[in-house]
Amino acid sequence: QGGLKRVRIAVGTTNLNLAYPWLTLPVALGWWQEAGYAVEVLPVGASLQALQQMVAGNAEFAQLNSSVVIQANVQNNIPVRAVMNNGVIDWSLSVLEDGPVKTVADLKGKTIGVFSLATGGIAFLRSYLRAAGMNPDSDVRLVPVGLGAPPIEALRNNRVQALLYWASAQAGFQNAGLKLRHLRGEDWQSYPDFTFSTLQKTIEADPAMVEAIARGCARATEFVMASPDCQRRLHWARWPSTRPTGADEATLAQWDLNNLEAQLGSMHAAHAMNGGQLWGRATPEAYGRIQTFMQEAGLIQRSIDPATYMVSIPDFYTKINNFDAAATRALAAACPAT
Amino acid sequence: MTIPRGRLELLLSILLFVVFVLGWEAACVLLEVPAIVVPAPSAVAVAMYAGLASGELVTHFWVTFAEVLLGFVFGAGAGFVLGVLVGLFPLMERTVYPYIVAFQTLPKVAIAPIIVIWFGYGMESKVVITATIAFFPVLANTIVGLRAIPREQVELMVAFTASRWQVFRMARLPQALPYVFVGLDVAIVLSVIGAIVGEFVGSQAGLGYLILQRNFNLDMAGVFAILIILSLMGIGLHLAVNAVQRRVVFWMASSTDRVMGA
Amino acid sequence: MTIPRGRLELLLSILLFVVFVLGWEAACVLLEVPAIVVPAPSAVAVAMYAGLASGELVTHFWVTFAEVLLGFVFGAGAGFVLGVLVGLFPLMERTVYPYIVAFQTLPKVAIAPIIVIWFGYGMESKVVITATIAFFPVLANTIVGLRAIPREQVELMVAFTASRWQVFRMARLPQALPYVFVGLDVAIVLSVIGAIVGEFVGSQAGLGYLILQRNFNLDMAGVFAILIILSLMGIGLHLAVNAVQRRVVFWMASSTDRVMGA
Amino acid sequence: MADGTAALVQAAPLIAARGLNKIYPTQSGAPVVALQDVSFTLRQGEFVTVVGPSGCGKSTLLKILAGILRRSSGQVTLAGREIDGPSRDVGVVFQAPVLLPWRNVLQNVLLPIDIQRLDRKAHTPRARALLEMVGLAGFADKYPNELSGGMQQRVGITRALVHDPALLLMDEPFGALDAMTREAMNLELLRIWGEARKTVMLVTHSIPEAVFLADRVIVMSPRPGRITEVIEVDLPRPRDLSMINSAGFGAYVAAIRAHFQSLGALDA
Amino acid sequence: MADGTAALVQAAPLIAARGLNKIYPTQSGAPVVALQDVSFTLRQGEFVTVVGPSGCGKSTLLKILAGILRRSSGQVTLAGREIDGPSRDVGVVFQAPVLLPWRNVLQNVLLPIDIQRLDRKAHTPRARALLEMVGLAGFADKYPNELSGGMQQRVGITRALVHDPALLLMDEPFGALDAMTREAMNLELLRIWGEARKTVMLVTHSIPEAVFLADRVIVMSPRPGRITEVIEVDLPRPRDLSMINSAGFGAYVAAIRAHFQSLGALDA
Ligand SMILES: Nc1ncnc2c1ncn2[C@@H]1O[C@H](COP(=O)(O)OP(=O)(O)OP(=O)(O)O)[C@@H](O)[C@H]1O
Ligand SMILES: Nc1ncnc2c1ncn2[C@@H]1O[C@H](COP(=O)(O)OP(=O)(O)OP(=O)(O)O)[C@@H](O)[C@H]1O
Ligand SMILES: [Mg+2]
Ligand SMILES: [Mg+2]
Repeated sequence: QGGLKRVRIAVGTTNLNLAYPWLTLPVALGWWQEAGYAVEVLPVGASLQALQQMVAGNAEFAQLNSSVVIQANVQNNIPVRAVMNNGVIDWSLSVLEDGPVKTVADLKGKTIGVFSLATGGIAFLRSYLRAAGMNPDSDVRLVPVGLGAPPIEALRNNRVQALLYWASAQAGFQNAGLKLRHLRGEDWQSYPDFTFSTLQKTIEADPAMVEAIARGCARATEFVMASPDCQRRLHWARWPSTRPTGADEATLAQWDLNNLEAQLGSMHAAHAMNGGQLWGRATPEAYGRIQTFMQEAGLIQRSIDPATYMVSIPDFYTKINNFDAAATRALAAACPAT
Repeated sequence: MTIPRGRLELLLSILLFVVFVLGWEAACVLLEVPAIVVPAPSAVAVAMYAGLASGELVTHFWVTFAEVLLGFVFGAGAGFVLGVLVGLFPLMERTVYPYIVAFQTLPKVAIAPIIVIWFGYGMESKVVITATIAFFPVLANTIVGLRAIPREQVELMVAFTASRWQVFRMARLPQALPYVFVGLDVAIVLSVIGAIVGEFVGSQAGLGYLILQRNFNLDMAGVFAILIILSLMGIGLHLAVNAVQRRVVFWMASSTDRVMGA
Repeated sequence: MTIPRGRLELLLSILLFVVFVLGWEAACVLLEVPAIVVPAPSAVAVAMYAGLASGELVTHFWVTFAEVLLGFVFGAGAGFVLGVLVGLFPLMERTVYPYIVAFQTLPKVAIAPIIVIWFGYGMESKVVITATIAFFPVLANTIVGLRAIPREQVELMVAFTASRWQVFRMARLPQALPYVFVGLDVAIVLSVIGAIVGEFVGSQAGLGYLILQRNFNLDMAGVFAILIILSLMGIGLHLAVNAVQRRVVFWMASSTDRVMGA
Repeated sequence: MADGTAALVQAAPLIAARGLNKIYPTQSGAPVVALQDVSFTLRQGEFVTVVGPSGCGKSTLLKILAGILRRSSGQVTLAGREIDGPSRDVGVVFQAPVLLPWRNVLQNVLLPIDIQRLDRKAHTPRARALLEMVGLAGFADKYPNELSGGMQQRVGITRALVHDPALLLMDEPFGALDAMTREAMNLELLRIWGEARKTVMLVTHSIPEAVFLADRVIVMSPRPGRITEVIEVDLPRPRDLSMINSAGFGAYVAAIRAHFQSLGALDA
Repeated sequence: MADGTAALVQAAPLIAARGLNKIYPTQSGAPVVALQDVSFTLRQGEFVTVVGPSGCGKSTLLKILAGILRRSSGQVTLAGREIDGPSRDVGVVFQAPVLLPWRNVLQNVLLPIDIQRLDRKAHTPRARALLEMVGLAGFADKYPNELSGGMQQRVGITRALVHDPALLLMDEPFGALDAMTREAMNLELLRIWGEARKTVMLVTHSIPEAVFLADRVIVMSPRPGRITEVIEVDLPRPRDLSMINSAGFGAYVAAIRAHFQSLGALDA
């Protein structure tokens, strides 16, 4: 890969499956390579680890939850910048479709399963309950049930009456056969979440690189929106070990598509929230909202100017959306064989 | 040497500690290790003080400590008993032991969800996870220790019509104790890890829970304060095991080192 | 008994396996254990076949196997060398050993990011994590083993003007080997876990990585197929360590059990 | 395993061995023939000593009689029953003391009592008396590694006597004792044997000792161990040290010595 | 630690002990006085034997001279230098054989060669010759647990001789050997001593053996061990077994025996 500039993206997940199309498609289709960059996309566990790797200089970009971006700036004085906003808070409460819980009010006295007690959704849940006139400390009980089988079993066995999880996890529950009804606060989707981020010094040192990488992300978003199933096929081909196993091909494809759709829903919501024009656009308003929410929830002690979170390149989102959208959509429709 | 040995050791130990802390602080400053990765010891000290003063660290300490102790007792106990059974019935070694090894190689993190489903979200599941980790070193050491008896001692016991069980209790077992105690030492240290891993999987209290909590808040100094408490817990338990060992295996004490010139 | 002992053991072992698998299948059916928690052995067998046929399990197996072996070699090696140093310089025991215990009680998951930062995302960091886990049992066993020498042997060596190093090499070390090998046995089993934990922290290949994938997709039969492979790996490595042990510590072989009536 | 209470009373011969063979496998491959076609009987109440060059199989023979070593072929009976394990009414002194390091002297002596689930309290006075007899009264609470070689051996002797067994199998019990202590112990042993009518088989490398103690002396050849001579010692009992200077005694010693020498002193 | 090549040549006395005391601590608390005010000298080329009741401190004394046990007080010099560790030119035979179980017989014999980094190849013929001398020619490749007690002890003797040391410290080296082997070994030892002009200090519990071998016999009292008598043995050299029947020999034996008896045979 002589001559290519090395770029590493640390992703806050253990499982780099097809739900990160803006990061994986440019690799699968060689776009970044054409632009002169050898990009590695590395699953490193969770947002904190991704941030650590980036701050330690082991990655130029990190895919983070918005709360981590805010905390890093406010609490830890780390100048993290939101290069792109790839999603909104897509958490929801899920209850059995034919169960007794129909509205938020029915949650009183119930037990809610969460991934862990240190998870982002809880702050939203608390404000949601408070808005519904409940005391989140006494009216519901939270139990940490992790991921995988335990939450499913817990809901099935009525050990919990609701599950508080993010969208792709909820998609997984449904794939496992749960018939679910979703409850979420009306405001939840007005907060940005998934953030493709970098450090201020990276932007200053190599704005062209940041722009090029982000352009790939934006173009990939265009592509996947046009043909989710092509993303699935490309991803499966490029990262065969991430494809699900344990059922017949059609079912597996459907499961993964369900998963991807959950993510695309969140991406769409972010797109709409941020003006509906430019893929990946991040706005000081949106990050200001989440910052305010976090301060009110006691997650941070002070606020900073929301503009601080932004990338300081003029017309950045216009620049990164400067690609042939029609051609990209056509490519997606044709779905290049690999 | 005019300094008595105990003093020298203490001095060296303290010196080492000071060097370590200063080196750490220096590394943080000079190598510009980001605080989000490794916080400076001064920051950790502040976090430690805050945690202790508020009592937060103390309450969670006791939860984890209880899990560690209970898990250790059950795990080490089971390991010892099974080791004894294998020692008494050699047939078990070839038949059952491979299954134990098989079970032992299962990553606890992978089977933790099953344990959580069976034992609930409370302390029980953490104790069980801890026990499964503490178990194996004790088992392996017990088995080999029980085999380490010199042939003459077995002959002696048998000549006086000792039953298999008596040979075990009066000769094999005391002979195995030095081994068993190494197993316990390894097990107690693994128990601390076990309890934390258990709490990572899902918990409502304990130092592992607090680590998750502080991780979520990007409070690395706070996390390191907990890690230091865990280390102290490990050292304390290790010293306790050693103290018991010295009392129980009294006949092995020291004498060896007094050969002149050795 | 007319059946030779080796045969009997094999028979029993197989019987146990059959009973175990049948019991498992029966439990799944009768107790209605949901497949998402514990899949039936038949489903696991299917997943195993699929994984082996596609070659997927095989490629990831080799990645993990390499990590386990390398981590074991480095970790056990370091544990042995440090154990030897502590054995040679008793001063180290009281001064350095507590720090080792402290380090050992740190949950690897908590310090994994630091290891990843220093050693990168590739195999190196997994090898290091494995090594940190494999290290301690060997260390603890080596230290105690080196102390297990009878006083008379030290006197003998010293009387013939053996240096401290010669006493170590010619008497303490052989005497310690049975202990060291228990440590190695525990370490090899922990190495398997270590590599998986390392892969859980963040990786792109290996059986641990595959477990995460399949867990995420709730393919429990697939996960169990991997767990079985891990178990087989553990048993295989354990048997390998034992085979080496029998050759190296030849003078302890068997003889003990031949006391009549014992 | 254990014969339980199988009494060793009556029924002469107490021990009968016929065509006993013992072959040891070794790590270097070549097996060692330790005993070859050994036959003898031991009558109830008899005191038999065994002499033979080092390595001729004396200890091997004793271990087979004690029921802790399997013979390769041949027959041995104890009180008429095939030996297939140790018996309760036997006291064994090993060539090496073999004390348990975590038991103090008294506890080591009481080991057979503990093993045979006899009353520890009731036997402690006897244990102490025996310790006194062997000159270790002040060492009851010392640990084995705090004793001299000879003291350890004396603990081993005491241990074999503590449960008052009818048959004593003793493998060079006085080998590590000085001449005076040894003579005193010889007399004590004869006294105990005479008073309690025990049967004793004792291996020794002192020919005078063998003659002094025995009704019969069994002489073994160098490896492969065979019995080449059984000498009846027809000296009056009770015996005391003055007898050593008697002509009859000297004759026995000389005879055995001569026989011995004819076999070749050193084995190769 | 090791004296290195510190030659033990010339300069009589080779060993000089003055006011030696040894007190052992014990686990039960009460310390044991093993040696009390022991003083003696050992001249270059001398053959001294030590007799004394079991537990009187003979092994303790030898270990102090071997430089492996620290004295509690007093002075000992070897070739004029304070003893503060073992010396290369010394060969030690322990009371128990102490063989390393992972070394076969030949390797055990060669241990001093290995320790002193001498040429193994060059010394192997000597080791084999010595093994032949002690009757173990066929056992070079056997392991210690495959040997009888007496055979193990002979390996220990061979090991002490293999590096041809000028000073031999031997703690009851022939205790586990039968009478014939023992006599043969006595003669061999005298031959080696006479030919190579070694200095020997040998502990024995056989008074005849002590007289037969020695220039001087040191008699020790029961614990606390003191030297109560040093007897010059003025018998002609070279000696052979026939001397044992001489009147002079008998007189020495009787004298030591009498002295011994006056001390009380058994310690308490
Ligand atoms: N465990 C063993 N394995 C192999 N060979 C053995 C074993 N024990 C003894 N032998 C061999 O059997 C022979 C007889 O040994 P045994 O101990 O019976 O002799 P012994 O007459 O008691 O000799 P000693 O007087 O030296 O004690 C010896 O040649 C010895 O090498
Ligand atoms: N390591 C020790 N700890 C405590 N006491 C000891 C130790 N070694 C020896 N003793 C005591 O010192 C005294 C002298 O022991 P030593 O071994 O020197 O006697 P010895 O003359 O060699 O006796 P023996 O002829 O029985 O071998 C004994 O009373 C013994 O109890
Ligand atoms: Mg013998
Ligand atoms: Mg002694």
